[in-house]
Amino acid sequence: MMTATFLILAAIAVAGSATAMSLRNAVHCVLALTAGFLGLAGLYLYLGAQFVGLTQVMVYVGAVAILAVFAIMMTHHPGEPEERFSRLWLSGFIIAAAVFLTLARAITLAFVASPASTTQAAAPSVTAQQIGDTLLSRYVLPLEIIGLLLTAALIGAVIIAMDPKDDPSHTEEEATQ
Amino acid sequence: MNPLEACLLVSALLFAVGLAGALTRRNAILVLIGIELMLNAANLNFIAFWRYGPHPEALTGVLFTIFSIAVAAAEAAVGLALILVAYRHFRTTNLDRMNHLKG
Amino acid sequence: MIALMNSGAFSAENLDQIFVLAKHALLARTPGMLQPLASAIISIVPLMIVFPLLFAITTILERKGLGRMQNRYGPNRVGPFGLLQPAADGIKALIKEDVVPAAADQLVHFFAPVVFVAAAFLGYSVLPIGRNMVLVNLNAGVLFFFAVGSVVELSVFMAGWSSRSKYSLLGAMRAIAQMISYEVPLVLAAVPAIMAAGSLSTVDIVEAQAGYTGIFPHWFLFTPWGIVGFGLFLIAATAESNRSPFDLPEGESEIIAGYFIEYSGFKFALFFLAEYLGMFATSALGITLFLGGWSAPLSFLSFIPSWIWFFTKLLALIFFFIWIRGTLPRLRMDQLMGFAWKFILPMALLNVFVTGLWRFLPAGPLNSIRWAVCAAVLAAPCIVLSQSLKQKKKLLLRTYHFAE
Amino acid sequence: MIGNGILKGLTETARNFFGSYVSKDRLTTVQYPEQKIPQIEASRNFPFLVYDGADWDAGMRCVACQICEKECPPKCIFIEKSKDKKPDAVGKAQFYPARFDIDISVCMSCQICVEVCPFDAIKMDVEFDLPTDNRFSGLLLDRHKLAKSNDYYHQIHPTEASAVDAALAEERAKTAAKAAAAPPVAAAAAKPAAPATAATATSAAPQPAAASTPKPAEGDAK
Repeated sequence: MMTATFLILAAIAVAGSATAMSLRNAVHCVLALTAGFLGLAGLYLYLGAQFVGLTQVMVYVGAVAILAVFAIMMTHHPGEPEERFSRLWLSGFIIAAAVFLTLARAITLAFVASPASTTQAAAPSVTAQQIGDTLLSRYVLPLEIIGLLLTAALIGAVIIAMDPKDDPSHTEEEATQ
Repeated sequence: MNPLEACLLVSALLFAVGLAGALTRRNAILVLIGIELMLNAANLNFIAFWRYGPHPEALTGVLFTIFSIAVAAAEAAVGLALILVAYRHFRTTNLDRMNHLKG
Repeated sequence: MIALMNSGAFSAENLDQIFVLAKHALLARTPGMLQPLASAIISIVPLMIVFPLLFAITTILERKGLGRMQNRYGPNRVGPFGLLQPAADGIKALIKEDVVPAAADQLVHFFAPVVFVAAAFLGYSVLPIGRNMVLVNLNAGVLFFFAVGSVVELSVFMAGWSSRSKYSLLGAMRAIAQMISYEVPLVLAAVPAIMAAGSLSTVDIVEAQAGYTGIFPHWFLFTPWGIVGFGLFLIAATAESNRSPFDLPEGESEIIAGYFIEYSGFKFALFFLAEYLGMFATSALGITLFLGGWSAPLSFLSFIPSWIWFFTKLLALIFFFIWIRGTLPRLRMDQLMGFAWKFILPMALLNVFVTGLWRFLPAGPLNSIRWAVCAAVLAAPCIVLSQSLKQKKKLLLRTYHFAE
Repeated sequence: MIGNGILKGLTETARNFFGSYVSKDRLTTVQYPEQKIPQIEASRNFPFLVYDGADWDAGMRCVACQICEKECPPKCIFIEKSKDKKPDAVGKAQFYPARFDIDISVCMSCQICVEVCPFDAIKMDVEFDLPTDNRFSGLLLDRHKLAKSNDYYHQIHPTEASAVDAALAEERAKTAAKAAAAPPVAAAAAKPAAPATAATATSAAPQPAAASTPKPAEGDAK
């Protein structure tokens, strides 16, 4: 059943993402994106996954949005005119619409068999302890791998983005060339 | 309208919006944002299936989403670093102009 | 309220629960259908009144305290002993013309203080102010607090970027860099308390610190990792709320006023309100995590209502922040970042390790050994790290390479 | 020990904070409108014109030589010479300023006008409480507002005032002696001078002014 809160949250999420993809100014896009992410986090909370909703807010709104904004600040080249869409924008929209229609078709077909389920499964209350226990019991290997991956990504991103000028090892090579 | 079906439709819509953005936008950073959106749409699917799936106590959906958020954050960081280096080389983030492969 | 009056039993128990009973009395009166909405409003409204009032009191406390520390009086013109100064400031902020720069981005410029204040207020929903006086008992309360805290950086950027002025952008970038690099240690400094209490919910954390041995409470502060954790938490909290030694983003002497330079009138006052609310929220979280929330410091003092203890501890922490502001000079940007990544973060990680160690070492009679081991494990690296922080290398001759 | 610098700082501010409630002499602030810091003698704010005797108009020492107007760096002095003459502090017939304005919103109280004034007519005042409700005319002080008596001068700068008075008295004595030593020459010079001025005088008023100037000169000399 489509409760009002679900509709509002879904609307915020989709509207935020849609405006994020359509605005001219890149920074406005990122701000609209954060609205979309907040709507999505609301959806997670509505679906009962409290821990995931809060992590989503913390990781995406707190970190990825700021990262994107910093990237925009560093690559903002005031000179060039800011056209929004690349030349072949129409085909892009057509492909996206096609993908959406096929997905929607598949979803509606899958559910045409089962009637609107009246039995409303009670929201399973997930506590942080349960997540912690399963994380460290069944999923301990992925947890360690994720830790490793995040450290690698952290150091990798810094090395990639480091400016060759301040990197001491770089300057000798250029000097010798 | 089954609530699971509603969630799936919303995530499909989000996925389509992200895909449209990724395909049509000219600025490299906004393409990356489009990909982030597609990732988020997938996360929404996981949570929907966990919530309305057969046995939610297994917490697979929730944990998969947590790992997926972590990977997406790492991917965003490295992606933006790559964009910065590309900007430093090409002096523009306009994807249409990054078409020559000279080193 | 009438139910309360005729009960007449103004025992400690009733006084402690006075607000809870008042709320129930009010709720009993509202019609059934409106009950959830009314209970939410009844809880939210006092919060929205008490903490801005505390903000007003703190502005006067701060200016008089700083004055007294510098051998001068501080404001004493408006009202007796200057106590009406916040009212004067408030009216001034309301009357001042709200100048929006022409080149500013109207929408984002308007929404920045709104988001800032909203995020600041949201943080209070999970903080237990008294015995069963918490607005929302979230299972992952502390995580909610930090999630809302991270939204603040975005609003700082919105403010800095939308005013389209070099100083505000510079201030915003400095503020965000500082807030991000101090949010990691803030979360890590909170982790030991969560580990010891075994739950993310703030109410459980306060419960874990209840109880007294003899007259001394079981606060997390009185453990080796608690002292270091609380110290790191306070340092990170000062940096997170852009105060005193870390107030580089709004360094008045350098870049005028940081990210809220292009704001005037009420929006400027909103930024100040949000900043102080952020400071109260983080110090209230510090109280919940390390100082036993609303529990009395000594067992025989627990007849005093719980919310009075919470606010006395909050005022004590506020005075500590003012005291630090009156004493320490401002840190340079590189010192600030170096301090965060080279000293606070390693110490916070070590502190998490020591909390684990503390948990698995035998308690009971061998407690003093546990204390000694943990204290040693913490003290040695602390000294080594601080030595490495001292600038050993001689500063090179300053070579000016102009815009090459 | 690490952090002992911070601890020392904290104890210092704590001692100030609690000490200020204990001993009041720690607090050095002066509550301005109620209490005032005693005036240091060498302090200065805006210039004023000194006049001797009771009547500010006649006793004004200024002879409108306009040196100060020329010397003033921010050009905030404006003088209009008078047509007729009046005896100055020393008794010699001199012009006097019909109009003497100082724009104290421009004046930077650099005291150059005082240094260049040959007649000690302009001195620096110490009055700094000069709020006015009108930004332009309120801050443009005319001759009347600028004129202040010599004993006020003694009040604010006693040593300097007495030195100036001593110099003036000596000068008066010198001119009196000169006037006494050469009265016959002066009388002869005065007679031909008088008709000459009568002949050249164009405006109607020279007769009384010319007549009035010689008489007080003799009076002073006796």
